[in-house]
Amino acid sequence: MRDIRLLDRMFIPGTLIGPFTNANPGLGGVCTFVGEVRSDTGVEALELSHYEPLTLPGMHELADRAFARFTLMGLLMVHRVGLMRPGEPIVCVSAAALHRRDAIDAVDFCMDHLKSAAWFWKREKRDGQWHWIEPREQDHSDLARWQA
Amino acid sequence: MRDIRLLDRMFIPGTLIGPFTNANPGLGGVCTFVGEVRSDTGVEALELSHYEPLTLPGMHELADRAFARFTLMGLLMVHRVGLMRPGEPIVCVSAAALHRRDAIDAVDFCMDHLKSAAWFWKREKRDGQWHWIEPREQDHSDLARWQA
Amino acid sequence: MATVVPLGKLADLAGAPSLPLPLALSTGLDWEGLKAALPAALAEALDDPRIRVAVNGALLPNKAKLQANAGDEIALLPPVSGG
Amino acid sequence: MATVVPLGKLADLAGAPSLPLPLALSTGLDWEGLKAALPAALAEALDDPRIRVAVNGALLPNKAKLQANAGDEIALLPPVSGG
Repeated sequence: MRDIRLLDRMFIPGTLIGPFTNANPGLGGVCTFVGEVRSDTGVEALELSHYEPLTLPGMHELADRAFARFTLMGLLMVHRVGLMRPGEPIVCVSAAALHRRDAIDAVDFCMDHLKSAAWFWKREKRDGQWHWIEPREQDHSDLARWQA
Repeated sequence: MRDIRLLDRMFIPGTLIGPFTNANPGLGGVCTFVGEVRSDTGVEALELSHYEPLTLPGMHELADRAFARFTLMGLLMVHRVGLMRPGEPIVCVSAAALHRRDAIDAVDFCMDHLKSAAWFWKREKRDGQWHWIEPREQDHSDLARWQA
Repeated sequence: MATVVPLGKLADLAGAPSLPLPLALSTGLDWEGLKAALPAALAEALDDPRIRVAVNGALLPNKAKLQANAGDEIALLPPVSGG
Repeated sequence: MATVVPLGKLADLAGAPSLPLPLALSTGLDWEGLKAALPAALAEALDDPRIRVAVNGALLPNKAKLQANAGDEIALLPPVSGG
């Protein structure tokens, strides 16, 4: 069961994870990560832009790599684009597998790649002003973990 | 927000995770692992026994260690005991944090310890016969990852 | 009287989830005394170094130095097999 | 005509999410020609080696070897800043 989506409006992760779990009967474990817009001081809104011809195909390639690298039964990868408010979910990745190590590592792998190698650009609004977010060093070192 | 429980009857992880997420406002990410009884060939039922004076205190100590080791806002750790059927959830661990690495690693850490260092004994019924499950070598090597 | 609680597969060897152990209030019980008072199959299994013992919920660092008294609960804990 | 799509903060430098680029059907467009046709602030930013270029959704291995034609969509892709 493979479900890869870009969404341009608010979503509720629980409404995706229940059906995803049920769609993988016989699983041993499901790992799920949900990222939300943090309520950092002064942040009023966050905007994620993407480039359609690259972003969704890039997510599908990432899913292909996760299926090749881990023994998975299913993978759900949902990413918001557009304008978001603090507390809203940005990303939800869920992996179902017979064994927990595959499920947890697949989520970790997909999140590291979505954060630093997927075609998204992020800006945040503080005190009425928009600021582009630069890539973080931490994101690159997270990614390097998978290049062994 | 810290919620550690042993449950002796069927539970629905989604009913725990939603309130847990809401109880940690301002979070950046929530990672959740749910383990279920696998539908392996011939397995009719699984029984988890525990020793009350050690098991729940041991889970609280594990939570203390997770809070000491990772920067967490909240930790949910729920474990079934008693008789379970294939497809039923056995364990649900959810960690909320400002940053995804803490949330994912805390879940990984708690699961490795629950699988190989917590006071649970497991047996399964195949073809009408109960068999005790021995510890797996994999579980011990998983645990060794955290001893650096 | 003390109570012995054999966990996991040790409960099968004991034949029960809990064994009452007649024990006078005045005399304690040591490791050899405990084994002598248990069913043979269970007593034999207990020397496996992976088996831990707890008295009243406190794990013993060295089970061979067990000292139990009347009223105590002695738990026999085989290797865990996880969640 | 070709279309230039500047992403992320390059859209701010371009002043628009999409720039039409007059281009005769018969003549192609190379990297220097593209920069000459863009607003100066955007053109200057493009030499940053971290900026990638895609033509019709295909990433160029080497943007300096760009060859675009009328009808093409040229995307200018700064470093991503994640999900």
